[in-house]
Amino acid sequence: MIQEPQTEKNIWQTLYAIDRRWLYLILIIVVSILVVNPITVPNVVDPAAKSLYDYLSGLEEGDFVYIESDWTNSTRGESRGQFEALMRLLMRKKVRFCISTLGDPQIPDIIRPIINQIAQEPGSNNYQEGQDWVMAGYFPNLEAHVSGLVNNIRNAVKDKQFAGKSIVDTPVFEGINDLSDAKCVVVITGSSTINLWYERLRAKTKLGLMCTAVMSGENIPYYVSRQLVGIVIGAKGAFDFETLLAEEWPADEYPDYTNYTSGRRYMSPLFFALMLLILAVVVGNIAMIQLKKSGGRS
Amino acid sequence: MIFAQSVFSPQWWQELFRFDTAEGSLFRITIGAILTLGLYSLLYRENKFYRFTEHVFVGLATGFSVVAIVKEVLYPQWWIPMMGTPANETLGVEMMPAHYLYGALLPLACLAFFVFSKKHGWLSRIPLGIIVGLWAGQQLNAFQNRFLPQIADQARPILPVGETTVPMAINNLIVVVTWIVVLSYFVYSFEQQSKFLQRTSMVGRWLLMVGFGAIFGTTMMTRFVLFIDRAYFLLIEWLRLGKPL
Amino acid sequence: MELFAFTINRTPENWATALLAAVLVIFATSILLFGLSRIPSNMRRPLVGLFVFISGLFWILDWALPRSRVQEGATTSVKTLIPIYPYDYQEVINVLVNVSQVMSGIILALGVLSILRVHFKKVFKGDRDAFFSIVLLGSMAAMIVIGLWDWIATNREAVGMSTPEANETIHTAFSIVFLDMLQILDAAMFSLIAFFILSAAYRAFRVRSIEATIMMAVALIVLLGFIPLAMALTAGLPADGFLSNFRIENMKTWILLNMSTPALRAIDLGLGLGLLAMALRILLGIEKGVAVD
Amino acid sequence: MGEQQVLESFLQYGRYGWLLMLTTALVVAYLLVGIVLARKRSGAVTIRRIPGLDQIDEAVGRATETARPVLMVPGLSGALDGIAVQALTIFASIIRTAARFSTPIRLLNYHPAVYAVAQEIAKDVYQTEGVPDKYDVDSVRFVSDRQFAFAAAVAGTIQRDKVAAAFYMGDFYAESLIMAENANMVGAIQVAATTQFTQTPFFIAACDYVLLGDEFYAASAYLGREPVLLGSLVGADWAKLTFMAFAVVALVVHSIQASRPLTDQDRQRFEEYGTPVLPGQEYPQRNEYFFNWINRIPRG
Repeated sequence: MIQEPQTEKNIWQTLYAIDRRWLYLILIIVVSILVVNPITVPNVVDPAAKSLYDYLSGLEEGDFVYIESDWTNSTRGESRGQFEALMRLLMRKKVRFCISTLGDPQIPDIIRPIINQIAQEPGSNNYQEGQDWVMAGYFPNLEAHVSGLVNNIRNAVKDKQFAGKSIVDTPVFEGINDLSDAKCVVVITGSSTINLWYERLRAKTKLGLMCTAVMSGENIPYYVSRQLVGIVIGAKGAFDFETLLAEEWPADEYPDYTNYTSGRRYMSPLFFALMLLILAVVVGNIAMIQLKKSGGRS
Repeated sequence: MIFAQSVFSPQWWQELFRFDTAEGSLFRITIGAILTLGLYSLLYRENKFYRFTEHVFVGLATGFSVVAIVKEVLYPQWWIPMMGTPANETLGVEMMPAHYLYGALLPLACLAFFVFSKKHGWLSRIPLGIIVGLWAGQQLNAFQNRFLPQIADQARPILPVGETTVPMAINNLIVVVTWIVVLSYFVYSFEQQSKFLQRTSMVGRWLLMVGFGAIFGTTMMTRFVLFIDRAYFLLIEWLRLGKPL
Repeated sequence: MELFAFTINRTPENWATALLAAVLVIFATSILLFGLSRIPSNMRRPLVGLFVFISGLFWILDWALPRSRVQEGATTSVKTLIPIYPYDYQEVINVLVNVSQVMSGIILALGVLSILRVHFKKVFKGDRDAFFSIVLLGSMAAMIVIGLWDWIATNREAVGMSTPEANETIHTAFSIVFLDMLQILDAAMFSLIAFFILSAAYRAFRVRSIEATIMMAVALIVLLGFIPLAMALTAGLPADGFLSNFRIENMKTWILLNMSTPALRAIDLGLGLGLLAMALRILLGIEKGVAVD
Repeated sequence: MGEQQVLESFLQYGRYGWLLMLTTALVVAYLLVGIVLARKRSGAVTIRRIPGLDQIDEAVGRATETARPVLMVPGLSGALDGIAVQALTIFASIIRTAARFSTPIRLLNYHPAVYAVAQEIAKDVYQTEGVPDKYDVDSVRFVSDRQFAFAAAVAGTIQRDKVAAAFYMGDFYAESLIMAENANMVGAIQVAATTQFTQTPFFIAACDYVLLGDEFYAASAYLGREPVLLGSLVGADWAKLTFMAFAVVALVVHSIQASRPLTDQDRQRFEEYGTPVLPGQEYPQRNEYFFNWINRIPRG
């Protein structure tokens, strides 16, 4: 604790060593107001996100994409928006997909309702599990799963069943004999499961990443070295995907289509929270400079 | 209008005290919300409510680890290979022979429990040594596949000829110089007597701060969104103070 | 053939044979390891070193052995050129992954023992926090019972010995403790970081030294580059040409790609080398932490 | 197996031909040679100063004065790995200081196998310091192997025990700030080192001293000055210098190469060895030239 000799602190001293709880309170108030009453904000799409969107959007009907969805409730704020936008795009493009998960055994139970709900939406071509997409479910062993998939995709998922038969016998896996037959592997994750893909995936299969913003720093190098076809970063990335969806299926031509969900919703509280942070940093600096000037503690 | 279903309405309380256990019911959300508030109380200061929540959390988490190990490791990766499974035609499962040698893992791993023994303490090093040895062996593969492609990417054209434009060439030069300068900061054993090397090393530290600043910037976004999502959970899903998505 | 493969072909009837074989192996290994405890103390270090080295060697072979893609009917798989009788090397690797996980799994019991020790001691000594220890032990026990029961119920359903309707209570209980308690607690603790990042930034982002200033400036630019509204500030600048470089999103991207990426790659490479050196020292048995002193 | 398959089996050696494996082997050789040389003439190696490490004794000393415990966390490694072992090696010297001053310690573990090693190391240290009876088995604990439960428990421990010094070494992820800010609240001196460079900025913001990058691996060599550790440090330095030199050479050669057009043979080779080509990008990629050139050597 800083012991100040004089009984009365001036405002700069108070601000310099402000009790952190005041900052916390302001953050809670700002976020609460904007979560309840969100404001619509404009968007400028990130090129790395657009790169993945354009690649996936350019796929033809009936192409196959392998998805690894590793997010849990702990990164729901970012990953859910990304996942929903990805599902909408693939369904509208009629791209077949298979989803597996490495993070947690409960993930299939979390994402299946989301997929089914999106499949009911207009424009989603009434996607059916076992017909247009399959859930390969949970794999406990990250290492073995990724190498297994790379070595022999059919063998790796053949034990997983849909409606009493192996998922590799469903129409989804028709003509898919090797992972390189998949047009892309998309990993949606909030943890470092992506590293194994970099290590194991052979060069011919393309890899796309949807990650939390925190992971972008360490993964952008892989985008630069082209080990990734594109990278969708955090809630902003989800908002980018939603914006691109809305560009391809604009609201006036396709009035019933849902393009925007949590990506846009979380953008305005996020903006004001970040503004608060910048303001706090500025105030802290002014306080420090003022104190230095008045010869207080530096 | 929006308060019709919210915590300020009698319906909300009626619904809560119905103790409906269906997924996504108000009762179940309330359990989660109270625990969330318990953890958030740490922001004010450490208190009994936080301590209670923390102990519930650690208890559940450790319990779940035990369950997960049995469910996902010991049963499928040890018991099943050791005992094998007979063919089941109705389920279309092929026969898996019993690899009974897996049994050896049990006493081997149990040697770790000698860690508390004064006399035979060294035996615990055997299982731990096997685990760490397996990790160490993998590092050659990991190093090769993770880091070398990145070094390879440092080879970029810096001459503005052919398809390389002037800005590209400058950027490429900056990339390589930054990389080399930062790496030079991490050279430990060469006496940094010369002024030049000391300067480079200092600049390397500054450039490193650029990298860290970038991480800080990108991370802040994630962290705030997670809190916003929790605020959404508490205010919209639990208290129903606004319109859901 | 079966003898060399160390396997027993399973039928529904011969489970006892398989179990007996496993128990015999467990018993034999125990005796063997018990014998180890009597070896002279100067042999202990090389022995542990041998275990470490051999387990590492499997993966080093995986690194070095050339492999090929083999077409088998409709599927392609990867095979080592030199098969290690009677398995392909990939199968050896699959077993190794199991070994490490199974052993860590059994050792978890040691961790649980530690928890029980600490908290039972508090309870019996009537510590100030005894109540909270009881809470911890109680929720742990509840989770283990509910989790395992739910798992057994699910397994029985899979083979048709039970129905989901009959196990509804336990499924609901498990989903409450897992989804509505554990997962929510995870998310709540994670989101607390938003507050800590705010107070840490408030203290650290001061123009005190060159380093702190650089870090602050870059962090703020990157931050603004993610915010659509902040981008609107510089949207007046032309979309291409020289001035476009000063648009905030372009500045952000430029910093991330050309400054932060190589800096982080360099630090990562250093870490990778350190890790590799560590791995080598461990394999050669010259690292103090794991070798017997 | 046909000739084609034999050739193809070298697929795993990646897009850069033999160079990839050779480089890894070279790095290994550097490290080994470094160790052998340093063993022969130990003492000849000097390491630059690492500021954070000089503060360890001061931090433990302050804990002794206030009779509050020293907290150590060896990271959140998912298995018993070299990172955790390295962290524990550093902690051994901290525990040694603590044992001398009879300062209470708290070593909180995330992984059960790391816990077992930590238990043994702590016991050994107290034994060699001649105070085995002062060792409390419960001061080295396993907490939980779920990330945020671990973080919650560590935060609680920090606040309740009012730790005087905190050391975070090893693998840390998002929880780094939870621990560091809580320790900051109770006024602890904090020293951190993490192999997850994404967490380093947060430790810089919240801790007093931070070891950057592989200063973490240099730490045990710095503290103990053992020839083996110094040697591998020198080997790693040589590898870094080689990579730097390689980057410069590659830059020059590649720049010259990039100015000439691709031949059909080049294209075919890219096709064959599976270089990823992305839509809207030139084909093949520019930075592949250099390695394309190298690849020619073994395959003639």
